[in-house]
Amino acid sequence: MSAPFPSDLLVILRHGSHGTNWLREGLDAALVAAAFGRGVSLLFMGEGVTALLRDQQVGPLGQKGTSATLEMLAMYDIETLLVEEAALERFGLTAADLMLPVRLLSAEAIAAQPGAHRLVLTF
Amino acid sequence: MSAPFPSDLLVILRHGSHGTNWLREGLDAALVAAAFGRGVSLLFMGEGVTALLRDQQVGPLGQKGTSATLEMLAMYDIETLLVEEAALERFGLTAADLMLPVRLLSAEAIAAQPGAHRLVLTF
Amino acid sequence: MLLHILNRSPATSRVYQQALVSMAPEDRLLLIEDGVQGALPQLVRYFDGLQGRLFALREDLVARGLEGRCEASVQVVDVDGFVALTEEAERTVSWY
Amino acid sequence: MLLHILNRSPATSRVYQQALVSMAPEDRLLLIEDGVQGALPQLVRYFDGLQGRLFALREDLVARGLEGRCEASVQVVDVDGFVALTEEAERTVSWY
Amino acid sequence: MRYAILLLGAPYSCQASHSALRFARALVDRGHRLETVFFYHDGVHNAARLAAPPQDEPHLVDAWVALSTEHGTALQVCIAAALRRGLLDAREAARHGKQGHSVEAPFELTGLGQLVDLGLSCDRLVTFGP
Amino acid sequence: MRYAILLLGAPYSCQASHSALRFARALVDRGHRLETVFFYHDGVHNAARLAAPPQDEPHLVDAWVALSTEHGTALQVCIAAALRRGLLDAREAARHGKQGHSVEAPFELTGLGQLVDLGLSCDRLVTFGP
Repeated sequence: MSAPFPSDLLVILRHGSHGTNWLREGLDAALVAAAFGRGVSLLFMGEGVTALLRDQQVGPLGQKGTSATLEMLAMYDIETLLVEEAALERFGLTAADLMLPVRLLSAEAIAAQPGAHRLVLTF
Repeated sequence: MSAPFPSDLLVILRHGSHGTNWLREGLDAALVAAAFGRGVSLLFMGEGVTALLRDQQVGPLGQKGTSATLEMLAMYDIETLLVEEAALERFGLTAADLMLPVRLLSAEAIAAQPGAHRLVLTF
Repeated sequence: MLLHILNRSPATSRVYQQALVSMAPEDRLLLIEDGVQGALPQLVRYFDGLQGRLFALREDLVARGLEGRCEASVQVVDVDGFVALTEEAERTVSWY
Repeated sequence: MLLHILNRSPATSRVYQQALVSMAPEDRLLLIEDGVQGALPQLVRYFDGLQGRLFALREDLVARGLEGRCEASVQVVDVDGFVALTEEAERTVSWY
Repeated sequence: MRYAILLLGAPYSCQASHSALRFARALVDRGHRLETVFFYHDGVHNAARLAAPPQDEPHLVDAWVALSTEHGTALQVCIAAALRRGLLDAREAARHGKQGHSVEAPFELTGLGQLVDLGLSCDRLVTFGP
Repeated sequence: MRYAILLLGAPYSCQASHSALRFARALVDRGHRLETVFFYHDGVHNAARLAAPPQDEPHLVDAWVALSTEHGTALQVCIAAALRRGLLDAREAARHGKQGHSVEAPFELTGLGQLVDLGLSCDRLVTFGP
């Protein structure tokens, strides 16, 4: 990966599953970019941290949710999963509650992310 | 007007003009109800209090805004304009900043409103 | 007695404040959709004063992996119980 | 230097917190649409620490009757100035 | 009891349609009658006859049609909200000089006055917002 | 500079379309080139060819078409987001066995990969959300 950018694309995910379609449409953008060979980092902020909770189920009427998509991230070489640590704490959660290994970021570390990617998409 | 309801319909308006279509579509519901002879009260809460600010203009591309509609309320016999006093304060505004005469409601008075109308619509 | 229905999380939206201000002392509040996040121990404090009148929808908790994480004071109801709550209330008011 | 763009009011949405957390020390913040409410003296405190880096879009202030009500520390720009801000910034990040 | 539902959210954008359908079925199961679902604001997109969701997702437009067929529930769409959002039945399309239409029966375009009547005449009106 | 706009909000529901059009015109006036407007999430509704807004409101679909005609800006609509929301061009309508269509040129249905390419190839990508 060439300096100074750790990866091409930062996708910021700020919504949980089920309540809205933002998480799914944000993940779709990330997967497409990865499929086209771009380096992709995901940053889960605010309510977005709940997207990673274990034991999610299908929604009403069989609405499929996003857990299955999240489990495919590694297959697409999306391995940089960044999580806003303060948001996890706000929900009373820890990294052990999440379905995938993540890197917890302090506020200072988050402020450095948008400048470290060539493109930032917020969902 | 027959007891125990001061009017048939309470329309709660929680958005300002221009940013979204909620205010307009809420006002449309109020006007239609009034045109059909229903008694209508409007309650402006939260950001909705900014809908009543003086000196609003058309938006980008000539988007017409809602001031003209608000000025028609009296013609439709919609004269009960309730305003969340705490919200006005949060924006640093007073009743003198508003384009129409209103009744300021304390939190306690607001809590009594939904129960005092036969139908409550939230926009 | 009215049933107020809230579908947004107090962690992201301030609309819960509007719901609280608009509730009479006997009114009930049901958390649905993303609103069920408010049943988590860290967030339930936003609903102080609603003891015995605060409900959360089971199906939305389950879908989000939150079913086992609710504060005990929140009464969990399924969608059949949601309908029952609307039967018992004179009318409903939705906050979104 | 990046330009962050915020279109929601701090009086209704907590998304301004996400924008603030994500800003590097030299980044700028432009308030547009309902976000311009944040330029009011009562609300500008949410943006403490952005002195000299906080902007608001004139057209959206005018449409809302807020043009004469802004805190003096907020730099008011028209849409041409908005484009200029995007030219000066390496890239933009939108918060909504 | 006689129920009505007011739906303000678009399908495939927020959960409101799912929640409303789930609630609709539950109230019918409890022996109530669902008179009408009224679609307003972005809820009018629930009437989009051309919606083609992925096969592994529920087809929400079809689900409303099935509900209407099974229980005689009226599906009323606010005409003003629909027109500006591109949802026209054949009659409105002709009236506006457009080829083709995007809404068809059992969805019916109607005035907002219907919503107020519904809210005042039914025993319960439950709103699902975005 | 070469600009692209990502539009995520529906017309007649939020200001995003107005803001994006206003910004689009201003950047062209400053001598920049607007390569593409990409419509995603609820922004796909900007391509609704049947939209019939009241005559005293701006016609946003027509405004996009005018922008494209005057400045050669491509109007790209995410196909997956469009299909589930009922926005199909003639080809997709045929492929899904539907009569009629709701999207036409100069709007073009395209893959999400285009958005990523745009974002990485243009000098500036500016997003307008709801």
